[in-house]
Amino acid sequence: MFYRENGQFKTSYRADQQIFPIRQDRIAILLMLGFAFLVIPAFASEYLYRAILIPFLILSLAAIGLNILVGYCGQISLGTGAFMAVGAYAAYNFQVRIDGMPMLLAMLLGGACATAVGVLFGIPSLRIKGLYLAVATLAAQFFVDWAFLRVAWFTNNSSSGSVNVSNLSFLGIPLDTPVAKYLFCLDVVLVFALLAKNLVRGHIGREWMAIRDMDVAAAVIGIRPVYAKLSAFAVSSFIVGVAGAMWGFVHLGSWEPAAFSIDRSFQLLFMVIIGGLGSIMGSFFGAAFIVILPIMLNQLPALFGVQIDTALASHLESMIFGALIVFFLIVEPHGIARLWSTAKEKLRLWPFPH
Amino acid sequence: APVTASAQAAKEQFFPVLVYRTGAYAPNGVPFANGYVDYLKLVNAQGGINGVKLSFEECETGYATDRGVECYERLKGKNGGATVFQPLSTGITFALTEKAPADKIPLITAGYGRSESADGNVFKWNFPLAGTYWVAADVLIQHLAKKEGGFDKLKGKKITLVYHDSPYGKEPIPLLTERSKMHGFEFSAIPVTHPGVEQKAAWLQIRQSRPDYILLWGWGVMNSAALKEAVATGYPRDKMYGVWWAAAEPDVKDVGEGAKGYNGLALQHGAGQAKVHQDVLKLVHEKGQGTGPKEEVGTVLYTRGLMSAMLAVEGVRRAQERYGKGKVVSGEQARWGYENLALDQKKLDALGFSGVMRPISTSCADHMGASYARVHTWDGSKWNFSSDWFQSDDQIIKPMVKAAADKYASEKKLTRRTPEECQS
Amino acid sequence: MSTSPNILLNVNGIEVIYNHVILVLKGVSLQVPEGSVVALLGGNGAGKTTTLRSVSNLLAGERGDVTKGSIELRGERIERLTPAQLVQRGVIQVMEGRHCFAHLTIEENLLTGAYTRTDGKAAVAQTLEKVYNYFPRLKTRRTSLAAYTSGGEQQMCAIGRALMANPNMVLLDEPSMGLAPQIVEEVFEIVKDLNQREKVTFLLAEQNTNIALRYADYGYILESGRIVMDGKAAELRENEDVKEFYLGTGGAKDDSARKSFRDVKSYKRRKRWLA
Amino acid sequence: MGFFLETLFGGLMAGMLYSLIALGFVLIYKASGVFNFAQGAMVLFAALAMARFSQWIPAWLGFDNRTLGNVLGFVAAMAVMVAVAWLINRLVLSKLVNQEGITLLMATLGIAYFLDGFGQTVFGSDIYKIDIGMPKEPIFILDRLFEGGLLINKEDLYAALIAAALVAALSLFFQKTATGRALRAVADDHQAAQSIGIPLNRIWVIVWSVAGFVALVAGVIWGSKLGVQFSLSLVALKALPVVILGGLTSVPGAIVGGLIIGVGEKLSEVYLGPMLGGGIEIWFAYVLALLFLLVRPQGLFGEKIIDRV
Amino acid sequence: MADGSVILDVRNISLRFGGVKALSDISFDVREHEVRAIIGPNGAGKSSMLNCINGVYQPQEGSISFRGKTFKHMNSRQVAEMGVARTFQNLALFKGMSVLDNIMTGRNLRMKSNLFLQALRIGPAEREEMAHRAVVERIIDFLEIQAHRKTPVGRLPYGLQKRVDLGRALAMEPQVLLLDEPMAGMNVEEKQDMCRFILDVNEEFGTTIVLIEHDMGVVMDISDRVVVLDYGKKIGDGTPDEVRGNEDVIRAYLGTSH
Ligand SMILES: Nc1ncnc2c1ncn2[C@@H]1O[C@H](COP(=O)(O)OP(=O)(O)OP(=O)(O)O)[C@@H](O)[C@H]1O
Ligand SMILES: Nc1ncnc2c1ncn2[C@@H]1O[C@H](COP(=O)(O)OP(=O)(O)OP(=O)(O)O)[C@@H](O)[C@H]1O
Ligand SMILES: [Mg+2]
Ligand SMILES: [Mg+2]
Repeated sequence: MFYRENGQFKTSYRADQQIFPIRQDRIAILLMLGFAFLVIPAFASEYLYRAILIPFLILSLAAIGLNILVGYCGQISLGTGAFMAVGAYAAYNFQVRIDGMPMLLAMLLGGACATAVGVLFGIPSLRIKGLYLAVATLAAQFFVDWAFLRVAWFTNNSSSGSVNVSNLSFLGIPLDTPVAKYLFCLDVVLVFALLAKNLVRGHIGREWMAIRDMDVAAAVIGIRPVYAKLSAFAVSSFIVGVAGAMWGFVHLGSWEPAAFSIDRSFQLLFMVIIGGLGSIMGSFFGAAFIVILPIMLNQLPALFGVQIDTALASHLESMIFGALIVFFLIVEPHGIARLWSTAKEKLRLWPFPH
Repeated sequence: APVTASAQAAKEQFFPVLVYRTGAYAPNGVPFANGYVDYLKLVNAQGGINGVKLSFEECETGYATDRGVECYERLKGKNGGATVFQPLSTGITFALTEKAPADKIPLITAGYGRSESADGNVFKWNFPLAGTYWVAADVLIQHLAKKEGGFDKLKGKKITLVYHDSPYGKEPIPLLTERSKMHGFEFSAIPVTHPGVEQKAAWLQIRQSRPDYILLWGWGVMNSAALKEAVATGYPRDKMYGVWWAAAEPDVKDVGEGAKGYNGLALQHGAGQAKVHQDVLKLVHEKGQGTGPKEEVGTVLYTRGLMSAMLAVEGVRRAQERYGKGKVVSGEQARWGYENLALDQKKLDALGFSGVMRPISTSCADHMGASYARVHTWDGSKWNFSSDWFQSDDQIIKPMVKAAADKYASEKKLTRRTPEECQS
Repeated sequence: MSTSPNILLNVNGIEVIYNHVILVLKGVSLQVPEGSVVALLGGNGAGKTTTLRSVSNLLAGERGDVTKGSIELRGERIERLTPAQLVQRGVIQVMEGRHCFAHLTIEENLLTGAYTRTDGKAAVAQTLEKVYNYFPRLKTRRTSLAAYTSGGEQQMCAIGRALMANPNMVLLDEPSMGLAPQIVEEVFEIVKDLNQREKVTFLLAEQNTNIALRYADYGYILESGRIVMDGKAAELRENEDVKEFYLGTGGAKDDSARKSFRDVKSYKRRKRWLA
Repeated sequence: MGFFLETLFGGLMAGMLYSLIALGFVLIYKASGVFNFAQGAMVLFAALAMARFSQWIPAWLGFDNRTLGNVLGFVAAMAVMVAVAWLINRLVLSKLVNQEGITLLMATLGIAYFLDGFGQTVFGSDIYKIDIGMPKEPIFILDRLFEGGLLINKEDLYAALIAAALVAALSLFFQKTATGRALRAVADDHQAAQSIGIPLNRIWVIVWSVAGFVALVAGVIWGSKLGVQFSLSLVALKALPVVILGGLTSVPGAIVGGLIIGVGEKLSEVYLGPMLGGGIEIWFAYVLALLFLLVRPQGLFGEKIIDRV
Repeated sequence: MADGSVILDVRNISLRFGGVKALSDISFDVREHEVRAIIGPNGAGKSSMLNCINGVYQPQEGSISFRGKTFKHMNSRQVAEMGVARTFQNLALFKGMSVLDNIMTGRNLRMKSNLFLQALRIGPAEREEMAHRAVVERIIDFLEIQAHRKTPVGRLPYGLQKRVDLGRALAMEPQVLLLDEPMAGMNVEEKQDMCRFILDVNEEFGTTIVLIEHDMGVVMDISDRVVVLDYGKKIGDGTPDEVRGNEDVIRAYLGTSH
């Protein structure tokens, strides 16, 4: 009843091309932003920040990056962890090797390095497609893992291969409290989400989707597969690289290549698929689902006062997690974002469905 | 088995327990966790620490850093605040090293973690009690020298390190490089990628270069896989020496006969029964509260769990001496306890650890407290000690620790503690 | 509604919803007598394909659902059967848009059509010969991968593949699409031939109203998910509305007098039987 | 020279073992278009079942005969795998007919999580032993030609023979039988396959059962080599480059790919590794596969990737 | 109308796939502004011919010249830039995109703002987007698919998808429009509409049209000249009436009924 677009007429294309053309959506988004910026800082606990909100935000960002590649451009990648790692280690090197390097700049430069590596590993995509490409991207994953373990220069000659950063600050504000970190992540993620959204609804985004849906036809209407694919790899790895730098700098503080292992790559792929391929919003849904679900499952027994063995609990967690993923895929193969828009469609028709 | 004996009253000392009972490293993680928890139960059965009962809660990390961090965040403020964390993973240790100072919670990494964290003046919250990997590597070289009949006999020998390709596996390399320069043995290192099931290439290389000794820095399945490859390529097991994490029952159990003659370090303790084991059996297992199977009590990793828990508890007991007996201490107060541990033989005897380990005494500057280890050998069915105690050579390790700690301090813009600051 | 014995297929007031929200069929009923050829006509998006899919139970893969009504085959409810079970009962669908198995050769494609048959290799080989006789073009392309054949060849392959199952009822979705005129004639001759000689029943959805009504016994016209008209094919051909909208010969006396495509000046507003 | 041959041989043997796992991938992909990431989990699950049943059954029935225990254990484990196949089809695949490849891939990852958790809950997460009497000690041949002889692992040799036999049988099945043809049809187009009466569900149960059987064999061989524990599920990662190199749809490709990858990675590790600091074999395998793909995007023997307008 | 200069000249094209000769030595030309039909039985090589022009297939022999410039091989991008647009026989729409976006892709060649401007979506990028949107809206009106603007094309019925396909090609504002069976799967009324669209494009914008179609009524009515292919060979070329009278063509394709 209340979710209607009746009476909202668009008088210009500009109005029609807003990100949220329906007024109710805009209000909802404003409310959510208000919640994120004002309400959460008012009550969230340190645990909530550090264990849930910050990882959620950073992984959302990485998922947005991956979604551009997989969801929009249709190039499945299992090497996301590697690009995150490049972002993190590159940012680290900029930070320790150049005095007075602002943290944000280091992160962006880290993203730039990830872009370079991403484009390099994207080159095979011009020839290799689909699952073959997916598996081939694991080359990036394993190579990068190896390189950061083996080449001491990358880790500033740390004997163990583990690196750490400290004294983070952003525009002169020290990022030492969880709230500060959270707000920093929130800002960065929102800015990137907006930029990404603009890209995917611009003509470059349409090129990506065209390549994804039917590359021969795309070529015939004048889209260059080289440019489209490599630009998707570039943009995607840039965002993923920045997310990697944030994961290292803001979330972990100290890390080793294992923080960006193949498990991370799979985790991100889960996020974009469960969240919804080809949907920026979906990346957030997916990240929320994948970050929060295991933690919740893990704590559920304790919450109900049931005492079960740790091993059993985590086996159960893994089982339920797996089952839920399958369940979601069955309910909506196109992800939570689609579920969301179907729900909205229903709501629009409610209470007279047909 | 119950996981949480959670605090009903706040008058309990809370010990978070980071474990990994699942995943690739579960076979090694489980006995350690069982030992750790059993010891806490034992202390409770014996009346707590001066009457203060212990509460504890397990959290599964799966040996993954981000899960470990989440566990840390989840548990650090629970039940009146965590006393001390023991991550049991080098990766998690690195991550928590960054977080613990801000939260004022000490980290015990008995027999693992970063070697330079023995320097308590820089690593104010880390306690690599009872030995680091540099100690381990040093002791192994000493042992080999002794076997060969002196350090000079090492000259020209080939020693190969087969290591888990992670910060854990890489820790001993600086020390071994140092030693090889000193004694002129040929040192080489072969990495094995996680989880270490596929080692054929490594062992082909070994078969070609035929090193005189192999040092094994593996964890989990990598150890047994290495032994099996040694069998398959005919490398003599008695020339193989594992670090103390590569010399427990799960590592050799399913290699069986093939592992006969394989040597490993004992981190102070080996396998076997001591009074503390009897106590656990009597006061915990017989009450039906044992965490794992009875047969496990006395195995290497189980005992290490006991020992680690004991160190955690004794630090609190020591802290109570200063901050009030019978009172729950905070993490910060506990740290004082860990920094001033004085576990002499008498105390150890009283605790039932006689024969298990040597005395440990820490200080502000020395967060390790002891640097002894010995070698034990698998006879096909059990581990037997096969050497006497070695103490690592401070002359080598001290400067290395200092240099590495200084580098860390300068990166993090930390200042060394002065002796005055130590008093507080 | 009782089913008289010679009614093979009885579709009774079905509603179909895609994706839980899009209502496409709004109560479609139709009957196909045994041994007849029934045509289902209607514009783009009228719901012809959807109707056929709900009979052959191929809706699930499209995330569609029959939410109301019933479908009976020889009096047996078939909504719950799997497509494979339907094929065993002799009902087979030729899908719109060809759907050949891209990585199989033309001949392998045809042979998979005989998957459900149990009457032995020789009989299958015989049917294969028959199909090759119907479509000689397929025989010359038998060893090439289906994906590399032309659109029309694929269409022939799809029809031939269905015939390989020796069906007693075929649901044909736009058989004429993409076929050259004489092949279209041939396809309908095949339909007639099978119908008369082997008593195969056909339900065909077709845009080429002209030819469809020439070969069919009975026709249904579908608009926006509803049946708006039905009747004997011959009668439909004479209906003025049908002439105007589906045959393009509105107002004229016979086929030859249809208006040139060049001369149709304004876009027509389609007259709706139901607003 | 002797060392080179030894490395080569070691690589070939390792490669055969990878092939065995790769085979499971190929089988399911070829027959349903699903890239089954759960194959690793299935190997672990099967091996756990085998290890435990071959212990439990003698204990339950009160006899003490290793061979009989192993046989019964194998049969029981196979029964479990069939049940798993049936459940996977029933609860997952039949509900995902006609969905895109990547969705199905994710579903198999979900299955992998489930199986990992479930397997360890039921069978435990310790190290278990499978002892089918594989010889562990090496033999040395040609010691007259080379100093110290050429080392050959009997265990590997047996494993390789078993893998080869399996591959031969499966290749024949796919190319020569009507069911094989139907399976390939399903992989191309679920819906069209349904429309001509191929019963997807039955077919999938069969295929997954066969994949379960292959997983069981792989699990037994790997398990008897390494001991049965969680890491076994990770050997799947070693099989992935094999699968794409050989071609996702080619059974013989799995073998050839396995041999190339096995040899390639061992030679690279042994000869190149020391220069680069070691540990390169895993990425080298992938890079090798990548290079092959640049020349042949569908792998050595894979079906051509078709894009036509 | 049919007397314009030659815009597209196909010379001696031969195309083989392994043993299959899809085209052998085909030559024909297309004059500016005309409607040129290609007909022939199934598998004659009609679509392959278009694919050669588009650079999807590379013929082994022959050349194609466009406005006097001769190419041995065509490159898809170049062809598009020269103003050749195309629709497809087996619908090659971008399934995951809305109708609007599908048609917008047709404008891509003309959209110049770079990645950064697009990400920020300020100034020129925004203006460019709006300007092209306006063009696309006109096409949408023209094809009468306003109601489906935001619908993902995968959900549209076949006939509308064909229309969107045409819309995408029109959005390129091509000089030459290649249509591969645009009317397959349509009923008479819809075909009439489609013919009207095609003729309008041809007349109003002066677009040259190459049309493949099996409906002889349509071909004979709207085309200026017809090429007839039969299994890779050209067997006829001329005005509809000439072709209709050609013996070879009757035998190979038309049959007796026409
Ligand atoms: N998978 C689907 N999801 C959503 N809507 C669908 C789907 N398939 C069809 N529809 C909708 O159902 C309606 C009827 O489609 P259907 O394909 O049955 O029409 P048709 O009569 O066969 O048309 P055509 O002659 O063009 O093939 C259309 O409006 C279409 O948009
Ligand atoms: N990529 C390819 N590989 C192999 N053969 C091909 C390929 N493309 C086309 N062919 C063959 O070339 C011939 C001509 O095909 P084409 O698609 O051009 O026919 P067409 O005239 O468009 O027929 P239709 O009217 O049925 O669409 C066919 O026999 C086809 O099998
Ligand atoms: Mg249809
Ligand atoms: Mg064609």
